[in-house]
Amino acid sequence: MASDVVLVIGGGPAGLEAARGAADLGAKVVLVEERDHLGGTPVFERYAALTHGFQDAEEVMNRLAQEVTTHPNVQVKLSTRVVGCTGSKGDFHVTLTKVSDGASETVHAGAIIVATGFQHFDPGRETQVYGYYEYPDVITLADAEAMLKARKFVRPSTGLPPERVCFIQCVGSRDRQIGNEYCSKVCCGIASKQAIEIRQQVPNCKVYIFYIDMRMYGYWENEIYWPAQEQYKVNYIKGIATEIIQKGDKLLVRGEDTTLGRPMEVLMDMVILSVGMEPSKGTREVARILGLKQNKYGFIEVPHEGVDPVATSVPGIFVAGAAAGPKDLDDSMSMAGAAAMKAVAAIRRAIAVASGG
Amino acid sequence: MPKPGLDKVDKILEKDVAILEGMDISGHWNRMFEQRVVWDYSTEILERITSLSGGESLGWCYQCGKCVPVCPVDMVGDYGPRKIYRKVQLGIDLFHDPDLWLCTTCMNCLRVCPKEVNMIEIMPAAREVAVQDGNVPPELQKVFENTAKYGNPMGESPRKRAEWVKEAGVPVTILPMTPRPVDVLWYVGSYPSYHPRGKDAARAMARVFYALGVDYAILGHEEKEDGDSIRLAGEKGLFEMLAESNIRTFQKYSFNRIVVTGPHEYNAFKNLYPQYGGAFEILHYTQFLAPMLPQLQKMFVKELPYTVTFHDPCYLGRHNGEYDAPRKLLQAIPGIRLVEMPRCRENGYCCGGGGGGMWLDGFSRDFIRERLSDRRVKEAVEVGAEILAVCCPYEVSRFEDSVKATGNEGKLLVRDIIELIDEAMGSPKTR
Amino acid sequence: MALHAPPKLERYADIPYEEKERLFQEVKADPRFPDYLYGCYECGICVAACPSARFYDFSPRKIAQTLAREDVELFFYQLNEDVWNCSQCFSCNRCPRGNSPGGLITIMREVAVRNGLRSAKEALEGYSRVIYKIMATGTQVSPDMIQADAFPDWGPVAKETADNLELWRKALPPETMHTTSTAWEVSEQTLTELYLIWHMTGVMDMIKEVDEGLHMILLDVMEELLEERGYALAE
Amino acid sequence: MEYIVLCKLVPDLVEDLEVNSEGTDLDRQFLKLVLNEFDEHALEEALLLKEAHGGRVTVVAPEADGVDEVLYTALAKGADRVIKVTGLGEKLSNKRLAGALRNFLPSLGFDLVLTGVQAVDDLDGQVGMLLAGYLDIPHVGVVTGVEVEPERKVARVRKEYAGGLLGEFEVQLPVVLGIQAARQPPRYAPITKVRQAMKEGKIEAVEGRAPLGLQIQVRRLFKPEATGHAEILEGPPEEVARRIVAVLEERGLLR
Amino acid sequence: MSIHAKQAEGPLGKERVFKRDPDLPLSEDIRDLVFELEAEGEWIVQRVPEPYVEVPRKDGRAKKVPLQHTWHHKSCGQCGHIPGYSTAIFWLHRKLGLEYDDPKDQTSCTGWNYYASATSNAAAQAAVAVRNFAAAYVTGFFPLIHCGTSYGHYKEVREELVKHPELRAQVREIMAKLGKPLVMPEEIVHYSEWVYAVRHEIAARKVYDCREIVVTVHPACHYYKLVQGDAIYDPDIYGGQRTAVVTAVAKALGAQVKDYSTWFDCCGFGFRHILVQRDFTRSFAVNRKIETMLEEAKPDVVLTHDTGCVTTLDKSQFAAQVHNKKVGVPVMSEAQFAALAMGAHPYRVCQLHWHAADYRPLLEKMGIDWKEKWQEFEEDLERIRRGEKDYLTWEDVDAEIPARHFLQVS
Repeated sequence: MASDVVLVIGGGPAGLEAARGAADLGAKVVLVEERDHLGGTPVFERYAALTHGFQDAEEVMNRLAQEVTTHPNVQVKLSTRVVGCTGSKGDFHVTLTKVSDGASETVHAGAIIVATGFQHFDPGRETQVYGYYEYPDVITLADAEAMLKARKFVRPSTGLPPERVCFIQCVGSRDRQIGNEYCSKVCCGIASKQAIEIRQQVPNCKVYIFYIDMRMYGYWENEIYWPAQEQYKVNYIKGIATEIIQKGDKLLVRGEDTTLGRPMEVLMDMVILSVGMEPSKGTREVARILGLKQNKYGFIEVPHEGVDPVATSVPGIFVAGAAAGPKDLDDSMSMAGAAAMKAVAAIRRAIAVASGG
Repeated sequence: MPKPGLDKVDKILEKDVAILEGMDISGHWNRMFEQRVVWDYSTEILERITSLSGGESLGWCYQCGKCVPVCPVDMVGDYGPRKIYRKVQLGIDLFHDPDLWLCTTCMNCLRVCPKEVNMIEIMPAAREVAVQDGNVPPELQKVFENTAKYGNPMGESPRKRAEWVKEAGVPVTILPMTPRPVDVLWYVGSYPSYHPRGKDAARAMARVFYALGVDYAILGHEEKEDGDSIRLAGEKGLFEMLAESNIRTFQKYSFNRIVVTGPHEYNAFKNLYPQYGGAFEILHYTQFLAPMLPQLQKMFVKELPYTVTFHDPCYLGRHNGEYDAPRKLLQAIPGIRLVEMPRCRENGYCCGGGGGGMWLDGFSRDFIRERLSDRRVKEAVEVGAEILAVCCPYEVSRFEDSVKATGNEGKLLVRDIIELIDEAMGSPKTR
Repeated sequence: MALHAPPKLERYADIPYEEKERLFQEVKADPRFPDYLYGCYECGICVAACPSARFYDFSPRKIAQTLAREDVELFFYQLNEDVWNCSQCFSCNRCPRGNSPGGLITIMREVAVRNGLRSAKEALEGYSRVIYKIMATGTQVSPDMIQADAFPDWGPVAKETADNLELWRKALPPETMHTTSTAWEVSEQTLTELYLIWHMTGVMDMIKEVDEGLHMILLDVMEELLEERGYALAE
Repeated sequence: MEYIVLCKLVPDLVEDLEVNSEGTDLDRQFLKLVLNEFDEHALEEALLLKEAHGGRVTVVAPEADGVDEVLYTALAKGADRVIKVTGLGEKLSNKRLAGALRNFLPSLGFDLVLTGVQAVDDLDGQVGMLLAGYLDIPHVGVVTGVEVEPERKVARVRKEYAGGLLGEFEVQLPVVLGIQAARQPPRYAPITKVRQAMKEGKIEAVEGRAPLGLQIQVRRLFKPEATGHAEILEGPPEEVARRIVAVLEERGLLR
Repeated sequence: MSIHAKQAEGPLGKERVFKRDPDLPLSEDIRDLVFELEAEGEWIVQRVPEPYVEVPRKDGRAKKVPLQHTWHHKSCGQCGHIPGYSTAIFWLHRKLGLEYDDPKDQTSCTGWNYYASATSNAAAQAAVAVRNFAAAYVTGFFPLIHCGTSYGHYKEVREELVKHPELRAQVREIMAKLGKPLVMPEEIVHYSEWVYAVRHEIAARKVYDCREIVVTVHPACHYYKLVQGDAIYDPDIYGGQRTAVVTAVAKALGAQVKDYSTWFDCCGFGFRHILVQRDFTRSFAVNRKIETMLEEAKPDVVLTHDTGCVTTLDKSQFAAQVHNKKVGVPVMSEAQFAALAMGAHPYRVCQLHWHAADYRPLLEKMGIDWKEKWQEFEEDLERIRRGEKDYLTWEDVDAEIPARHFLQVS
């Protein structure tokens, strides 16, 4: 029997937007989120301003969550995990359990939207390079977001504002040895955005960005990169770092200045690793439970990407956001809209077929 | 030990005689090298330059490298607009670096720069700081002093500015001597007034104007160097003094428009003098003559059966967008076959004379492999030209030197367009 | 500080392009080549890790780029001048693209040696004694090679060891190490096997290309032992 | 340290020099006056000394056409005080000038007086020597380098002798030095600084008082008669070489 | 100066201890391929003999390190001028009562020559390696490799043999001619991994207090940069972010390990350079390593685990004094240092008189009376000189070992 329910897995930006979209189109939506709050990684990791747009991440996410939780067609299940799934397009039976007490229930859904997102690359996997687990003043983009959001951008080792900070791009991305050959798409923009925020919050701090190539998409170029360089005097230097090691109370960053063709060794107060995206644990787990094909990196495969960017290998199951690979917020939201439309269309068609229409 | 690699190290430490604990480790036995490492990125110099009025855009460079293949100096040396940014980013003091004086402000980098890093403004701004600090290459200092004292970079007597007139063969009105309203004020310029080959062009111009019946006059000893190249070389104060003086002089007389011999004057009068209260209608002589071609053509009496190539002056072409007027004139001259060099019009190669380069040949010799004008002359020879036609007074002397330096004497002649016109009109002074 | 020094390519202007191309193809044909070169995006990680780049105008990145871009002229320059600056520490193996510039240099050096390039001969001048030791004895730096006059920069200890060599070697508890002309004692059977390997893998031909004298001396030593042990050297 | 630099304006050789109708002086109608080149070096040396040891540079020049501009330029270059000596008239002998200076320089107070070794208009080189004589202090001329030790109140000066010899002297301050060349070429005064000096700087005027003594009379000023001329050989190198040989043979210079 | 994992608390109180995500797929394990080839009858895989210790690898897997029945692949660089390097390794085995073989049927891996001169090729290098493996195999003892380069090079050879069937075929043909089997050990094990594996047993037997000894560690490039996956990385050492060998041993002995900013740098050996371009080697060893260590850590001793590194860092110091460089710190292997701490004779066992930089202050700081020890050694030499003894023997040295006892594997 066909169900008119759209199950959305994941309460981050893509999940919320998919739920809102499907609900607005008149479908009944069940939104499942493993954490005890909505808003996904931007809220959980305490992002500061959104990359591109510079609005407050928490405010934007809360507004979106508010619309979803108050929507009459949406039922939100927090602290809930997906543990099993049977059935097929139009007629899925998905088992959920409560994280707290293990109580389980089944949702009957006509279509599923997976929006389980990404996690930041763990710089410890790239050993002997960046010393994230050795030096407190080596932090990641996510750590920096939280500090900038708290408006307390200081050296963790001293609690004092830094005088020289650098970003190192492509940490965990574009690296055959790590196994992540892909570009994580957003880190160049985020680093530049954070560089601006650092210059705003700590005006005396010099900021450097060591990069292979600055991958700025569309308006990120003129909205983020150029102002960072031209207005905020962020120094961009081609060549990323090979290793970071403590020297006195500073960090010695060693790389090559590639346009100069000489090794460089410069002292920094803080180093921010521009860590890329990997599929979240939830993405990998849900893909396994739902039987979705994953690509070699663990992201959910989209067989007809380009012309059908939200379809997975299983009919009736759609994907939105970074669960399908590195995505920026704009892409995630657009995908979520498309997935909502596709999911609602799928259940209507299934119901029509079931009712012999 | 053999010596491989010694030409690849920055600095060698080696004590000729060293005996330690009874061991003789003289010479290569104690040889060591210094590291070739970038230790710091000091932003001080970059901040200093970008805080100058005109210097802001240096900080915009994102190292795309589009400027490198079009920079005329980069082609013959280690200088390049992109590299300037890198040097400064490395904390190298541009104010004391030879690179400060190598840019000819030819504007080809700005033409292609996606971020509009404007060397035409950055360089004069940075040079101005150097000049204020008294840090000027000696030959340029001499030019500044000459110009300040005498109103011309050569340090010639101002009284002799109109001496060339005596051999023009036609009457020339000198306004201070016979003031009267005229249609055209011809601003002759320093090189056509004093340089032997410049004077040739000046006389040719006088004859052509005379033949055309142009109602014109010159300023004689009241004319002073326009100052544009002085400004670009960093002596803005001197430029302002010259501008004020020239404007005062212009305002003393009644005329409809100013015709200039040179592109640098054209640029100064057209684009800068208005800021100092002197807005006039300005025409480069090629622009003045081109519309008169029907009249001119009737006067051509001699065929000039030569293959001619034309060198676009940076300050007429790229800086002011005029590429056609000189070509129209050349093509109208009977017998001339105009061929283009690969680098022409918007991508024309610089003769090396702009932005103060005219007076820095001695200085830049140590930093470039080949003079820009030498390279340009070779390009002209390569396209099979017998005559290299020019219309900037800097160029005749530069290129004639280069013709000699590159061993092309007898193969290539350098002529101002006005000289060719004059010759085609049957001037008594022939080649 | 020069921002980039143009390579001194003109030094090799006399060598025909075809010859450069042939050597380039020989490098590319090595079976290890595809494992050592994927592509280069100029991140500079290899140079930062490179000891030679600290002192020499030498760059593993440029080696990888030159090969990837198939710049035959620059390749030939590097084949003659750069490869011998490499320290072969393989710090450059940290390449995020999976390249091994050090490995590429290994291949290039082998090609330089196999083709008897003058630069290879020059680079290996003074090194033949070591090659002789390894080929002939199976051990590399024997204690008798550290002679005071060749190592004054190592201080008085080099002289002291040389002076007391025989005695000090006897004062080593491991019995394999009492020798002075080899690092340790190697049985004749072991040596025989080693010589056979040299012959069967074409290593002797490579030696011949860079040092004919050494080649002859080695052949003498080897032939004697091999004949004694009943192996005839195939021609 | 107090440095006094004596400056004098001389005819600019850029303009053709014409002799007046009486044949006793230059025709001054078109004459342009410029700072004597050696005096420029004296000023440079003083400025270098001030930069090294601190102190004050005072420039003193007799009034002449264009002297204001010269003094403002000195201010722009870094002089601290400029003084114009007035009332000495146009035809001023060195002796009168030295006499006038002697009368008021001591009131300024000084450690070193630097003056150009000579002026191109008279080639006498007398002012410094006369002044030192009047004041009974040491004088060294044809100096090409000066160092001072303010604590010991001495100066070490260098001069060049013919035959490539260099002499170095130590002399007690105060002293008068005749400078032939400063240690570096005279610096450039950017026009903005000169203009600023014109706006903000102050030229002090001092009435010169000097006894009229015996004067030297100019008998005749004239241009030398040309005694020969150069011939420029033109043509291909071989041809030029042939003609050089022919000329040399002609003159009996070849054997 | 180094702040290690546990101190390194993240901003805003985030925990900063690296834990490998068990769900993440591991990269390919060459050992699986080695066994596959064995299953296909391509070669024989020599198993790590029991008892072995499992130690953590860089790639998150475990590596088997044999405790005894080891075939000691000596280093052709050590024996010539730092013979205490291998002697100390043997001594540690004897002291711990672990059986080993010091073979004569062994050649250099010839890697030094290969990397220095390239007068060799992949086939020759593979054949030499496999010949040595076969020589070990027939003794029943498992290869334990003394040299960092041999270790790295053999792993490189293993990769090439696995990847290139034609190379395997060529080597097989050569081995047939030599009458030897085609053998590949299950693990390629460096001696420093063995020292790491027995570090606690060593520490339990130390007789000198090392707490005041400041140590800097130089890891050998060919140990952890050339074929990287199976070097030892221990979560307790540098937070698992750098190789743990050597450092773990020094720490177990109670010494103060200090960090310095050129830790990851090579020593400057350069293969060819150490012999014919020592200007470069000296520049690198002194400017990049010794001087930096002295400025930042003031070590009493530099410990490393490769013969080339010991040589380079030790011998390069002398001539640099001419240029007023900061030098003057002894360099030795962690095996020599461990042996010293366990009471080994500084001359009979550790053979420190072959070293160039002054080691005596270190001995004094450890409480070892080097004058007395040198006197003893001089007497040994005198006996040999007089012909009373042919050689100094293990018996002479073992006499110092109180009693033979076998190691309890925990």
